[in-house]
Amino acid sequence: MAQFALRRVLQLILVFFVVTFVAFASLKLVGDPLFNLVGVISGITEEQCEAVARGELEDTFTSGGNIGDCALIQRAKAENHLDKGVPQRYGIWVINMFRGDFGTSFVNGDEISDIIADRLPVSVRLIVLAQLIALGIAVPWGVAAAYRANRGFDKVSTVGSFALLSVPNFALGVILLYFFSLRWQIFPSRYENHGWWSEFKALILPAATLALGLAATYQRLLRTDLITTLQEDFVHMARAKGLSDRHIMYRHALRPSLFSVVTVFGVNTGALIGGALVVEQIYSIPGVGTELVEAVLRNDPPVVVALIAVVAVGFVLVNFLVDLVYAYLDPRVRSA
Amino acid sequence: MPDNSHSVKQLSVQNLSVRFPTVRGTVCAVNGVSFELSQGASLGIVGESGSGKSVTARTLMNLLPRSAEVSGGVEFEGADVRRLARERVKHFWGVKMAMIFQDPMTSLNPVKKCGTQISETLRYHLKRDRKTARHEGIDLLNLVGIPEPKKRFDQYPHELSGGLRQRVVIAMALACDPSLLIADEPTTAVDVTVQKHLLDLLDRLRKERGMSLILITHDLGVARRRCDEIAVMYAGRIVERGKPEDLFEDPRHPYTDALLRSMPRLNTPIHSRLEAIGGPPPELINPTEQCSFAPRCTLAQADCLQSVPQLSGVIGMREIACFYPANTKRGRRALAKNRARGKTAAGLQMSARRHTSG
Amino acid sequence: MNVVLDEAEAKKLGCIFWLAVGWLGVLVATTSFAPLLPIEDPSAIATGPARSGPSLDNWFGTDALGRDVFARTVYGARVSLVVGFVAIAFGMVVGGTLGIIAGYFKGSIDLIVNFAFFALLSFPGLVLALLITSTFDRSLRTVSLTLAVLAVAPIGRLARATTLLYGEREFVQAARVLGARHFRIITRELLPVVMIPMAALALLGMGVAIVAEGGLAFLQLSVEEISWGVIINDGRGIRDLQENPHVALMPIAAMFITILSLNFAGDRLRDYFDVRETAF
Amino acid sequence: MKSPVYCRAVAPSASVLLALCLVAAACGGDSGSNRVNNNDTEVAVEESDTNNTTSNEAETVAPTSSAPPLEGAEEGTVCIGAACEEPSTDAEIAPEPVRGGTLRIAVEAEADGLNPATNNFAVSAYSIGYSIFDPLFGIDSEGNWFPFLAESAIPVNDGISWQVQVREGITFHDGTPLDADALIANFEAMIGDPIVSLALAPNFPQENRYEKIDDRTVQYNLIRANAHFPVNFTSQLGMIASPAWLEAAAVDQNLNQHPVGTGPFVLDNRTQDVSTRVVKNPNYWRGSEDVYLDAIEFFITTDPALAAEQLVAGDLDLVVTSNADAALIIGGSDDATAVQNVYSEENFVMLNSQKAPMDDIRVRQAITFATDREGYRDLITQGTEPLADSMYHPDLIWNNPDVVQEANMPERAAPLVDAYCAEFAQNCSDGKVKIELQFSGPSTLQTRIMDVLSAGWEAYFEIERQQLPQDQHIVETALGQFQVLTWRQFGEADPDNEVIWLECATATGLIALNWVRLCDPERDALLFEARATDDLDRRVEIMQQVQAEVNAAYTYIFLTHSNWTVGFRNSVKNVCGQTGPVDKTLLCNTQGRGFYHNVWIDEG
Repeated sequence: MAQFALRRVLQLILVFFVVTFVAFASLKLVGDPLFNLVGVISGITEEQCEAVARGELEDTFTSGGNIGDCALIQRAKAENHLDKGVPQRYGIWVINMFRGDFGTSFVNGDEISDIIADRLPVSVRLIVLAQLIALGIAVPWGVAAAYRANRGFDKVSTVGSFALLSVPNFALGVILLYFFSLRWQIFPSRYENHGWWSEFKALILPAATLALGLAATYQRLLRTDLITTLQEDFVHMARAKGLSDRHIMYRHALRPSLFSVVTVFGVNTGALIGGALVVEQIYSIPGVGTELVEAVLRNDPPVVVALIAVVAVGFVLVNFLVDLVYAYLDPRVRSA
Repeated sequence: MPDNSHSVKQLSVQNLSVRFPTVRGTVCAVNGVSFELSQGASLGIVGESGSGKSVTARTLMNLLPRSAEVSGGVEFEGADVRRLARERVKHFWGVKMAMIFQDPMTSLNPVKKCGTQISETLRYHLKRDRKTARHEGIDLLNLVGIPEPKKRFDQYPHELSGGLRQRVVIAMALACDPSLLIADEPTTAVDVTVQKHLLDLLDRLRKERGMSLILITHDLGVARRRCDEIAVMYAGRIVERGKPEDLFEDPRHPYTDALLRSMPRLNTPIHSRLEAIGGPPPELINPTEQCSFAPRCTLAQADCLQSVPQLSGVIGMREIACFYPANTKRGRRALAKNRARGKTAAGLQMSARRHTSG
Repeated sequence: MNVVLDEAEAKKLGCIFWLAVGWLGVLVATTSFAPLLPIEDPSAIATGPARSGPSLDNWFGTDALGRDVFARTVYGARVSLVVGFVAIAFGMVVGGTLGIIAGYFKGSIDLIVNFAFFALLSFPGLVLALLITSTFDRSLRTVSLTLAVLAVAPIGRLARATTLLYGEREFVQAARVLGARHFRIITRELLPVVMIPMAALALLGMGVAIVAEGGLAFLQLSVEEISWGVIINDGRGIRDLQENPHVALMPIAAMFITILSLNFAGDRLRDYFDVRETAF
Repeated sequence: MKSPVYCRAVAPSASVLLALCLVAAACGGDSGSNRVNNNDTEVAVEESDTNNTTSNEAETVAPTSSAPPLEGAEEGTVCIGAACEEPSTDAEIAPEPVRGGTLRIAVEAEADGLNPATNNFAVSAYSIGYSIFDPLFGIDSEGNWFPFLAESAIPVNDGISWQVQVREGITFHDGTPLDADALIANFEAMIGDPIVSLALAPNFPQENRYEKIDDRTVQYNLIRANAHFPVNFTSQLGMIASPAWLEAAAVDQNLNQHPVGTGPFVLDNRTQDVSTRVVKNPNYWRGSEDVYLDAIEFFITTDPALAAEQLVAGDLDLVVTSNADAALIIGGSDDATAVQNVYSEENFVMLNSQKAPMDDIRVRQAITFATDREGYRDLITQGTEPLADSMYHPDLIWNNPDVVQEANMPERAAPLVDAYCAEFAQNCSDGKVKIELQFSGPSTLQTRIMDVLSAGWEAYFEIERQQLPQDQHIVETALGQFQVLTWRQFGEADPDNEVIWLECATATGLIALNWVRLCDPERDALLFEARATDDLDRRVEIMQQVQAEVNAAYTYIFLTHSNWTVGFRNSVKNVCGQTGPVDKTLLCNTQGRGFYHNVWIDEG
């Protein structure tokens, strides 16, 4: 177990470095973050600056003028290490990171640690709610389908689950928002957080949007595994003990059938931390996904990298948790 | 204590048939099986896989899949078992009637503690509270001869050896003190040494508790010492039934005979070949009206292919279903006839090396 | 609780499979020959009154600019299918190769490849796509390759797992003992068995890629050409949904049926070859 | 639908002037616009042609020359909905206000900061900004400036200098007193900011820009005479922030999120990209009883149509938008009222006169003739915006009705294109002129606009679209790195404020606010003459001449007059009855820059 944990920690660290470095390197390619630091004058090239210095070119603004715009650009670059190469900047970033300094946004000067503290909990709550709804639907559904495998209900539910799997979540999101919030006004159309109840209400629709597809996925996996499990001897044994079908399905067959679901659950949870962005976008939820998209599109590299790091770490951590859940589900894993 | 006398009829199975409709046709797993069992007696049901012995047991235990079509009557201690099944009566199976399965490795839920699996029955059927159930569970483990029962109670199945696991399974089955225990190949998956211990245990428990036992096995040897009576099944029918001594000394059905020949014995010469039963396994899907063993039977004659021989009394408790019983004159004649032809009426080649059953 | 599963049933592809394949076939045929069909120019504005419902002239109605939604849906299918196909083909070639190599040779190669897959998976997919499309361009090529990169890890993991499974089987061991070269073992022995689950996953993955393209379009970062995602995004404004929901709903329906077909086909195929549903 | 991000990225960087254009251009009709000057004239004004209509009581206040430029104002401001009957401009007659409650307002984009000296204020920032900061001068419902935080403003030296005196006894939320030093600190902060100063610096000399006259009076020295100087300080430039906070914010950028002003509301809390909440200032200098609301909550809702739906659904109280979908949704609801205003900026296509092929007037003419304006109006604005013929709405006195936009005459484009291509074959292909159409995106609306415009042009032009992120779009526009794009500006109530986009001084250099980079010294002379004079007739004469010249240069293809809509639930009262000091009612619906302290909510 200790070795296992150690390997996981090593993996975590490696993933962290690989992912953040890739993000760093690719962000170098994304636009010019200078714009957010100095504004339109960011478009002035170095050649032009040199020409201004030599007196060959007029300064940026002919009347009134801001003499020294070029100096301003240089200063902004230096202050934010934009004049350095990717490895160097990455090094600086990592060192600051481990000092607990995530840096500040180029756009609004917000502390990135504050942004994460604001955004992450919302996303986590959304994902947890979505997963709970998904499992809440998928488990009874999967059990019911497997209980009478290949019979009427199972056949209908197979079609149903495929249908759910095939609805793009953005389409579902728009449709649910349109009907449940705007037309019927059952749920608020806008994210709000005046206490947990208002937030819960605001998160139900987006969570449901995410959950329906997930539920179908889980149902398929659970059904398949349950059908396999139901052919196990211990299930016959349990029946021979005179236990009710219900008792057997939930107390005996369910747990050993959860492996695939748990695996996918882990992968999904990780992916959802940053991947729920379309749904977050539709419902204007101030989560990590929304902020990531915004940060990418507004050229705010420190925020993008920090959030990608958060997502990657979250992914690894969740998968670590999934391993622990395996151990809970199957005592044989514990002793292995 | 229940009445220990064998005379009280406890279980009666009348003309039981089980069919499974499938895409390829109807599988006739059990065809008109009848037998009775007295209180405290033990019955061995012997047959190869697919002979319908397990399906019979599962019918008794209401373990058949929903698709199964069952006919015939099963009466247990005066109750119509099939009606109980239809009415989804609780606290009957596992309480009055219990069953243990072949493989202790798989018949225990790997993700639940052994103790939980035992006490679960107590709590479910007898509504014991957690603590009482635990005590009784540990007592049961003790009863089936598991050392350190308290420790074992909290262990997972994978932490136990095969023998111990089967003891746990037995303890589980015994939890509610059933009056009939069905053991489906209880020793197949364990070592020979363990096998004996387990059979002894079952025997002891049966006697101590006045419990009836149906021992299902493919191994005639296992059934021999432990049963008051043995029924040999083939292709969903009982083909021969009798006391173990009679059966072993004087097998009448060619199938029983062949089974015995395929069994290693102390008195067979060390290097002699054990006989495998030749021919194709029985056709269970849409079987034709004939003796189902006929295609493999060295004694098979034309009339074996015309109709199904019914189980009928020979002497005393003994019953067989055969037109040309082995070790009888009719049988010997039939064999000689086939041998002369070089093949049986069903077309089975009479191998030269084959020992005769004449 | 079925003890006896009907195996015969599982071994048929069934009419649903053929229905699904049929739809995909019709779709591919229609979109391939779209320019030859008597339909409107998908980007011509004011082919009919703006925001009008389905009619004989405009089967799927018109959008806010009076463009013919049917023509757009047909042409949109081209892009969506190409994106889905390219993404999965690339994912199969790259992911499959890496996965098989990793699963076959094991050891440090496996460690590295598997880690790479894991790292790829831990990168939020749409964000990666977002980074790439906002960095480079929004050409069909870039978007397809972006989604292809996302397909590498899941397909690769499946290939690796399958290879690990079969690598221990007798036929592979036998080939090894007989002194066959690695390349030969991989291509002759492993590839055929690994291809089956991969093909099933590829069908499902194509659906995922098509949806992902839609997701990108939702963030307005998908292709500049007309794709289903682009049409849906164009028609998903609140007022468009009220006044002319068909603009979004028609391509959504087309997408839905297509993905449903891919899912069914993939699933039946997987059942047919007895592949367990995998976590991807 | 707009995604949230795009408008937002703009805000921090562009100058105030840039911002107004850039938001207009980049977010097109789906985002708010921002303007330096507030003396818009969309609200009905009784006097139509009298000069020097000063209604200010304070005798020290200089007469304004911003004459009411409307002739028949009623058409410009339209009210749709149940709440229309209510007297909207006169708080005195209105029923007794209900005090308390929280007003929920949707704003389309987040402000990156709320520091008037360093952040660029778009509509959303104005909405929040005016609740926290009072401006030095306000614009009354008749379109005239009046002193707000200022006590008076007096021109000296024929208007080359202005003396501004602030009121006595006002303190900022942090307790700092408002005095001459505070004005100077604000001015210094703005002129020192590389971005905000772009809007300020051109009017001031390099040296000696101001003098402190006494504790409450500052004299501003201009570069040339300006008869209408105070209107410059009705906007962001007039918002006066606590000098102590300005100083601190210069060091800690994060303080820009926690503004300190003198306004009727105090910042309560603010979550970037989600919401900002301000609560009633109990010590407001004009008396806290004049502030009816307990609090205002501003929500970022980047999709105007969604915001409109949320308004209808009751999840919001007030929405300000120039989006056609949103306007139609609000207009179609019984639960909401819309106040619309079409005397705003013009939507137009902009042609860079310094870039081939647009440097050739024949090409500019050809593309103008080929433009399908009706298509734009019908498909893009869905009829919510009237066609624009020039930089002036026909209702404005500045407008010369003879100046008409020439468009939808493609037959006239063909010979011009042929002639051009014969001469410059390298800029043509297949007899079509190759042009680059730049737009900001991703944006559904912008793409639709490009689709509609391209449909008209395609016969004569080979169009290569270039979609740029909004910031890059602005940079390239400011640097003159574009050929064709859509933009939104003009429509200023006082045309003096349009000088900066037309004068030669801003037509060259690296960054040009005269985006089309067309310099005409004669036009400059006219513009400065108009700036210096109080004679309305002369000004009208000059501006009509300028208007004709602008159209004749074919650098702008005017499409429509933008339509600003303030939508609010019927329970929201007195939206147009906001008062300033000295019994002035503030101009309503000035392109989204609202004051809300006298709004109340009456659910009954």
